[in-house]
Amino acid sequence: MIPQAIISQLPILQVIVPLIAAPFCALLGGRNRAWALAFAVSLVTFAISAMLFASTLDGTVLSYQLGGWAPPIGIEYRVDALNAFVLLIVSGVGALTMLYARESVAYEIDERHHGLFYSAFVFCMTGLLGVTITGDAFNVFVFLEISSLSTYALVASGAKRDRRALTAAYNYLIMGTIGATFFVIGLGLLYMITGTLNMADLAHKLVEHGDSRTLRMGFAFIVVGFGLKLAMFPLHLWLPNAYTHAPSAVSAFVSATSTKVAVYLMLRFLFTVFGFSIPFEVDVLRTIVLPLALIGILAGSIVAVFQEDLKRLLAYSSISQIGYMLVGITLLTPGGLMASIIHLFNHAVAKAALFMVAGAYVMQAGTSTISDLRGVGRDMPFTTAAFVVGGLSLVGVPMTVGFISKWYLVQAALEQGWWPVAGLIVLSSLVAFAYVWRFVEAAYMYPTPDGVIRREAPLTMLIPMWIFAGSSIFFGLNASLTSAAASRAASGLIAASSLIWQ
Amino acid sequence: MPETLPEQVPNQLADLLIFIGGHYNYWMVIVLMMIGLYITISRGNLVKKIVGLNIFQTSVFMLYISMGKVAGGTAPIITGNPDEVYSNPLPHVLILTAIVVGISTTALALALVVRIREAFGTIEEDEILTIERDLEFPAQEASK
Amino acid sequence: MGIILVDLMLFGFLVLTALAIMRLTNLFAVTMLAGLFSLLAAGLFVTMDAVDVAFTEAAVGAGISTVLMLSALALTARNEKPFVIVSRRMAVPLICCLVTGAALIYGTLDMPAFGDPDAPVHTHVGGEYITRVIPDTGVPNIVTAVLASYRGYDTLGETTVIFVAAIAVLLLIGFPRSATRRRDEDGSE
Amino acid sequence: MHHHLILRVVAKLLLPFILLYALYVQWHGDYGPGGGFQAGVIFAVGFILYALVYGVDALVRVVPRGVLVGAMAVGLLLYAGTGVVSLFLGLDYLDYSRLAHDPVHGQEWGILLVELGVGIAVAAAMTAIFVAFATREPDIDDEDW
Amino acid sequence: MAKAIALGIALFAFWLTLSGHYTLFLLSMGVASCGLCVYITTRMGLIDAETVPTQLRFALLTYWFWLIIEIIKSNKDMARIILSRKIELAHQFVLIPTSQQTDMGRVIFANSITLTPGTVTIETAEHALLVHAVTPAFVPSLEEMGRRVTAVEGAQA
Amino acid sequence: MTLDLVIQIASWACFSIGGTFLVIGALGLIRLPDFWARIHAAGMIDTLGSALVLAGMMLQAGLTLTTLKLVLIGLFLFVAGPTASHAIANAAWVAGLKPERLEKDEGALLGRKSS
Amino acid sequence: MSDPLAMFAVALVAVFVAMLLVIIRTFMGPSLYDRVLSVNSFGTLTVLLLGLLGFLTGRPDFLDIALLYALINFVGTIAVLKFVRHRLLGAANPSRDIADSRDEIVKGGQA
Amino acid sequence: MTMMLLSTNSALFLALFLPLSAIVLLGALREFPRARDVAHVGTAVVTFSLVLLLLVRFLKADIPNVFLFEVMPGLPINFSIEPLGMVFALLASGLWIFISLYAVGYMRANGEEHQTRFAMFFTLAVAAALGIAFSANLFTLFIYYELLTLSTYPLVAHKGTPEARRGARIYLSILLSTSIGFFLVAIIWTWTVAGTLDFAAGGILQGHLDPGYAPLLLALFAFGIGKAALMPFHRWLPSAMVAPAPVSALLHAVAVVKGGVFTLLKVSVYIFGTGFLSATHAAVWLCWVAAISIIVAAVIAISKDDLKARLAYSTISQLAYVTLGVALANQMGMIGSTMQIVMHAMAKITLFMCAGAIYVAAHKTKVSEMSGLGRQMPITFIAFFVASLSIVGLPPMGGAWSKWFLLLSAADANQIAMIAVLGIGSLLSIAYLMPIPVKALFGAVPAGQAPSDAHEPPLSMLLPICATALGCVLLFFFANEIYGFLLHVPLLPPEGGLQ
Ligand code: NA
Ligand code: NA
Repeated sequence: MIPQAIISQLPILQVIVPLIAAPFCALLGGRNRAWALAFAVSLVTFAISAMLFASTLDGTVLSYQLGGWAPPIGIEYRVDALNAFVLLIVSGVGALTMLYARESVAYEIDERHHGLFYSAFVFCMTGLLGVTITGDAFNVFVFLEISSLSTYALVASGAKRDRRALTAAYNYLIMGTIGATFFVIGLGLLYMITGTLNMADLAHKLVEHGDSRTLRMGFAFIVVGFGLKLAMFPLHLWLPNAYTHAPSAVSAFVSATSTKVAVYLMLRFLFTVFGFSIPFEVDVLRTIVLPLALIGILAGSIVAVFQEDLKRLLAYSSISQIGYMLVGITLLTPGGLMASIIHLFNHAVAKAALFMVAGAYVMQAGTSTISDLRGVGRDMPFTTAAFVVGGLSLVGVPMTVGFISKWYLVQAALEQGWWPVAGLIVLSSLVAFAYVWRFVEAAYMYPTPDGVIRREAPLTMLIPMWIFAGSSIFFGLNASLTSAAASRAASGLIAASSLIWQ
Repeated sequence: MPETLPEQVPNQLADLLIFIGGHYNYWMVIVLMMIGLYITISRGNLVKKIVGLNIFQTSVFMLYISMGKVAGGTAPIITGNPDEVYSNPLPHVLILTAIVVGISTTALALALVVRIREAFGTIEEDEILTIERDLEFPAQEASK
Repeated sequence: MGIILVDLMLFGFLVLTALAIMRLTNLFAVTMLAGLFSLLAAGLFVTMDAVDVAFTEAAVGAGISTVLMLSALALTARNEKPFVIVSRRMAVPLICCLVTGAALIYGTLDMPAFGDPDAPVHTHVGGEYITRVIPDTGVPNIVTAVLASYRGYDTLGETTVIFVAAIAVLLLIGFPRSATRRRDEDGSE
Repeated sequence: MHHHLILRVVAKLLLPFILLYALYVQWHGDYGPGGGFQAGVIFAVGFILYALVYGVDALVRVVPRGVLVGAMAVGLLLYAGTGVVSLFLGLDYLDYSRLAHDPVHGQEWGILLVELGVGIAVAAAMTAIFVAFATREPDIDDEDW
Repeated sequence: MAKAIALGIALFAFWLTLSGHYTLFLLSMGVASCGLCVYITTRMGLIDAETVPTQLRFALLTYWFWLIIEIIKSNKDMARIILSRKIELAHQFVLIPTSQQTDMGRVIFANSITLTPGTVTIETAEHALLVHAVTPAFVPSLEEMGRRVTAVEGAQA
Repeated sequence: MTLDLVIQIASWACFSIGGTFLVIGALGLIRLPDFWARIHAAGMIDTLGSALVLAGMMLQAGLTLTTLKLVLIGLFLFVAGPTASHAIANAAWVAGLKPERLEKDEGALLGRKSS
Repeated sequence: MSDPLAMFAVALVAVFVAMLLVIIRTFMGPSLYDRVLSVNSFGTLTVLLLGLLGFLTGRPDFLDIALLYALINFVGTIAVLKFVRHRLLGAANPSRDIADSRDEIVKGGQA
Repeated sequence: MTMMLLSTNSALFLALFLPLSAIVLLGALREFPRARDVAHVGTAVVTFSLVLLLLVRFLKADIPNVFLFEVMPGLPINFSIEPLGMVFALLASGLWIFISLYAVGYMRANGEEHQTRFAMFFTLAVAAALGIAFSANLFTLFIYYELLTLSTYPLVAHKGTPEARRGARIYLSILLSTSIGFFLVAIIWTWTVAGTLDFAAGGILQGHLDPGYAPLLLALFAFGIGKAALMPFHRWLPSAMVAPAPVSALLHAVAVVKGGVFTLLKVSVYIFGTGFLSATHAAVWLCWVAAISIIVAAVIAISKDDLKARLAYSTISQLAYVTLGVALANQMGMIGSTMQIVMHAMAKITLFMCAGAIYVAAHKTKVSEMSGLGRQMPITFIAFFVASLSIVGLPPMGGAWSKWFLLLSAADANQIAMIAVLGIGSLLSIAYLMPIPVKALFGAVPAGQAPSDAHEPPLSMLLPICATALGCVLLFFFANEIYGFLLHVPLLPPEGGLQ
């Protein structure tokens, strides 16, 4: 059906198709044309990642040599079960948020900006895809910056609604750039002792190299760098404002993808590149990252409880949820990894839905302040129902994806005998209940204030929102596909590392 | 310090000097980096922060370029001389890319600062924070 | 040895410049010094054989950075608010930087010596470019060959970055100010 | 018209040389330091000099915004498109081997093409960024500023 | 048109100086590049007597020679001031009348003033230059300089 | 052989005299009391100092393309250098930067113009 | 005496000493114009430094960088002028002219 | 004939999903209140018939097994039938008929808003209870357990007043936090050590769980199953009293608390195994916690003047009997507990329906105001009296049997103290329940209170009240059947050994 020639080129098409389309978005200008192109391209991109996902599910690893140069001389694309999964998340979320964006962006962004806005949006997706798919460590930096720069611009374009978007974008820029620079420093140290930038080759050379202080610091800097990008507590300070003040479509897309990609990178470097060949790596993870992740889980949820703004509430919740993923990583067991990876997906799905809901409120009710949204459950029943689904998923109630994540995570913690960790995870989901329910109650249990008229969100917003909400239920009821993918990805990572499991 | 580490700390003065000679470069770079980082995170002026970030990044570039240097080598442009020793071109390539990223980031950051100045009337972090706090708690603003 | 002295000299200037930038509150002067920093960096790159990098730093530092910075200052402010010494504001960043710096210095202890021809950097991929660049591409400037061919994909990314930056700047300030200003104010009410 | 007389005359004198120097850097990237990016920056510096001396409006008349954005896109697409040509020639992305009769020349051509793309994109992008800054009008009184 | 061609030729000479690689490809690129530069300069409206001072010929060379001597002299004087134990300054802001007919002439004059240390052109007006001199001793030679520049300018006829 | 020696001596001279002027100019930047004096010291660096050093390099390079490029550098420096100095002086003037001591009164200056 | 490296080294030392002094002035200021002035001089010195380094390392063909500086270093300085005089870098019509300047001469003289 | 038409698996499937699909129907009928109410009661009747059909098949040893899908590898959604589940299903679906009928009357008489929403979530809650009853593994049970929690929230918060919101918030947060905080952890722990969550005869933990950890795991279960309202996690039950009376009945009698203690029972029998529990003495501490709950809740009940609050504490006390039976960990205990579930359900539903009737008819909620009210509404108060007797455990009411079996169990377990607790508990229950009907029927109207013109509630309310009161009496006579049925509960692994 599809020529073999195209199939073998899928890895590059995954990135190059949106990359080539994005400039055209800028040239097309006017709302509908730029949007249509962006949407069409995101669909194609999603189709490509679906094909890649299908072809790596059996454990195949695709390698693509850019410029025809064999690695490590040239840059390599390497697709395995893990990053095919992440690619699928990014492009899927991208396609659906693009659909959602049509109305939302029309409301939140001036029409004359649309061309540039959608161009930046597509570039953001391109960058994330490029980061995910590449097998070359420096190429990671380049594409990370593509996505970061476009994200800063996208966040800042929320200034039409609230000028704080500007400062949010600025802080994000400073922190993000420091993070990227830390990564570059770490990578430099690694390069210095190995002479290579290809991840697979790096891994190989690092094992040969053995322990050294340079390697240790390379490790530390890369962890901190990604920590900044993925908003690890206490490096998260940029996140709440950025997610709160960004345009809704951007909040939905970025919250569901960019920290996830950073987590992916963390996984990729920890396991594939460093592979825990020296004890220092395990020590750092267990003595520094783990406590921070736990604090982040709890602090994020607790702070979320006290937020007045729905989007900010969701942003703090993200900090907490990122903590879950980190905890799963620090367990250093197949179960823990699998929990992290599956939560990557589950959280993306739920958060995308939730931010889409918040965006629908912004558009239809003109606010995302919880107290102003009283009674919205009756005025916007479908939108608010999607919130309930997504919110329950954050809590980890059965029949939602959040439950699946929590199940695997607690199980992995118990397998290791980490009782307090399991307890903390559980405790934080109770706090999550508190912040989710605050809004649910406001939405359903209070009357609509007098004189407030709110209409249900348009279909182009409801459909993507409910695809995510529906997915949170579907994959909460039937996690076999996601857990198979996560399990495959986790075992791939474990196999690549030097960890020995009894 | 684990015993498995190679013994690097020299115990004789000559070794020490050689060691310093081989590493002073990195240390200077680190000092520069930290000054840049310090400016970035300690200053409240948004433009100053960007300048600090530039210093930080430029110093990282120096770190990379230091790696590429070969003693007695020359710039990696092939000459007629077959015995020529060349410094490593790869770090140069990487840093060229990084410079571009750096100037792009700077341009974007400056554009943001311009907008912030227009929206808040200041580019000092603490003043902006005050304004934002007032936005968040309008009641207090009213009472002021 | 001579080149080491040149190096040290340049580093000394760089450190002084950086410190002066930290201390000065006149943003205009800071901009001038940032230009100076870039000049010095370019000189340093030349001493370390990175002529392409020096060239780029020169073009960017002398040509673009200063002008952009000045145009931004014209639209914002020319003075920094005098730096108030508040322990909260001093201590945390200082500790952060000291820790980071200490970590890096710790990391240097096992680094190959500066200029060591047997360092892994030179014996692995880097060295290979030097030997195969002419037979592969016929381009004598190895940096160009690596940049545009062996790692041409990075450069595509780099071009994309600058494109994105331009898009972003246009999105932010590429339209008449009065309109954006009005929107900001409306939004914040 | 005696304002900045010296600047105007000197700029007139130097501008063509700056622009040509940029192009020199563009085409000699294979042999000496420099290449597309540096060329693009220098070219943009030429434009900036023009704007500094003759006013940014004059620059916008020479290169309207639309042209700038278009040139940015053309540059980027020239680069990306070269890679796509490789795909159509049955090679991996950005593999230039079949752009000429033999692989080595193919590489040379490929490098020239993509460098040209970089040069165009960078020159246009840098100029566009400058124009964006320079055309914005401050609302700040000189006393406040 | 003639000016444009002249500029193109000058540019191509510049190209040849820079290039050092005289292959067919690079030479044709050189021609194309010069063409592009001329096009852009034309578009910018810069092609006139100032961009392409074809009128200034050998007279300029002799002027240059004279100027170099002046530069050396004033450098020496300036060095003396700097190295003297007690620095003696007597700032002068002087308006120097100009007799040049063209902008080019005025600019040559103004820049020559600046090139000789001790004096610097601050501002240009229609028939005068505002000059700063570090001591009055530097001022008198400027009159001769102005005459010579006017002479060079006159040589075009 | 003799020519070579002459060139060696000439370039030594160029480098050392040029270098000296560079240092004196820079010293002037430090020693002179105000901006209006320092701008002339800077002029020394831009003019004779750099010209001589460039000349020294030209002598060393001989009749090559390198020399031509050095000539170009010199040319550009001689066109751009004073322009830059003028620009700075102009800016300082417009900003109202005043010398430490102004010896002659303004009337005399204006009178000189009319004479 | 005939070792070319020695003379380059001498020139280099001179350039460095000059650089050091210039940089000190840059830090000391006190006025902006002092700083601009010294940075501009530093640019000139850098052009020389780059040329000398090229000779010293045996690759004088890298004069391109020096040439670049010579060509564009003054762009920054002109930007400064525009900045000081009109604040807006893109302004086409100067807001002040020499008539004002002449008034200022008088004022300056009385100060 | 029906056997031909409907396989047992299909019947089970229908029993589980018919109520769920009825929700859609109820929603569709929002504009037609009469049709909606008929559909509601009809669904209850049909569901009960299906459960009866299942009972018939079960008695013929035709045991169905419905597998839906795997949520995670090794964790399927799976349904089957065993005696305990059967009892609970019969109880829930049977009482649903009465309560739905009663609810129709109550809601109309009270003119409540959002009746459709009410009916929908009510149905959902019963569907969830049936899911709990028929779950074949702990995982499935947990999902339905949480569904039950969520579906009852809108019912509790039905009135939407600030105190309704507050009560409902407490209700939901305690139930969710205990279930996620303890119950889920216990489940995952079980899964981690045993590798399965299937309910199996004799339990699945023996040989997998270090006996030293058994009390801890049991504690996680006992407190995690917050619906069992074991002290100190009982606060939700009094908080939920803000709900309309039919909801209270649902909570106390039909679905929620019964679902809780039933889950606890099922965990002790099929996860731990009574043998494992008694051998390891893992549950001894639980006896004491239950005992404290019995006494303390009863004492609090005495002090409450609000009728529904008093009934709520009564429930806490009475349910602790079930927990006590579980903790005693022997066959008599299991039987006594199950019977207590049934008997208490029948009695408590009566009491709550009476309370609702009193509220509808006389708008009275305080015990102190009800003196003499029995003369206006004698049938209601007689029913109240009958049910109270059953709670206390006096013949000829069903409650007598459950107390009896629990006494036997305590004796079997040599827990003399528990015998005393049971006795004291009954005495206290006399103290908090009996005065109400007695004063209402024979007492004088309080001074200064105008004699109300209250009368018996509408027929749709009165009939269910009479029916369930009668049920309390009937259960006394049919207890033997239940006992015989419960003897089928497998307490030992099939082959008497463990794998
Ligand atoms: Na002069
Ligand atoms: Na001068």
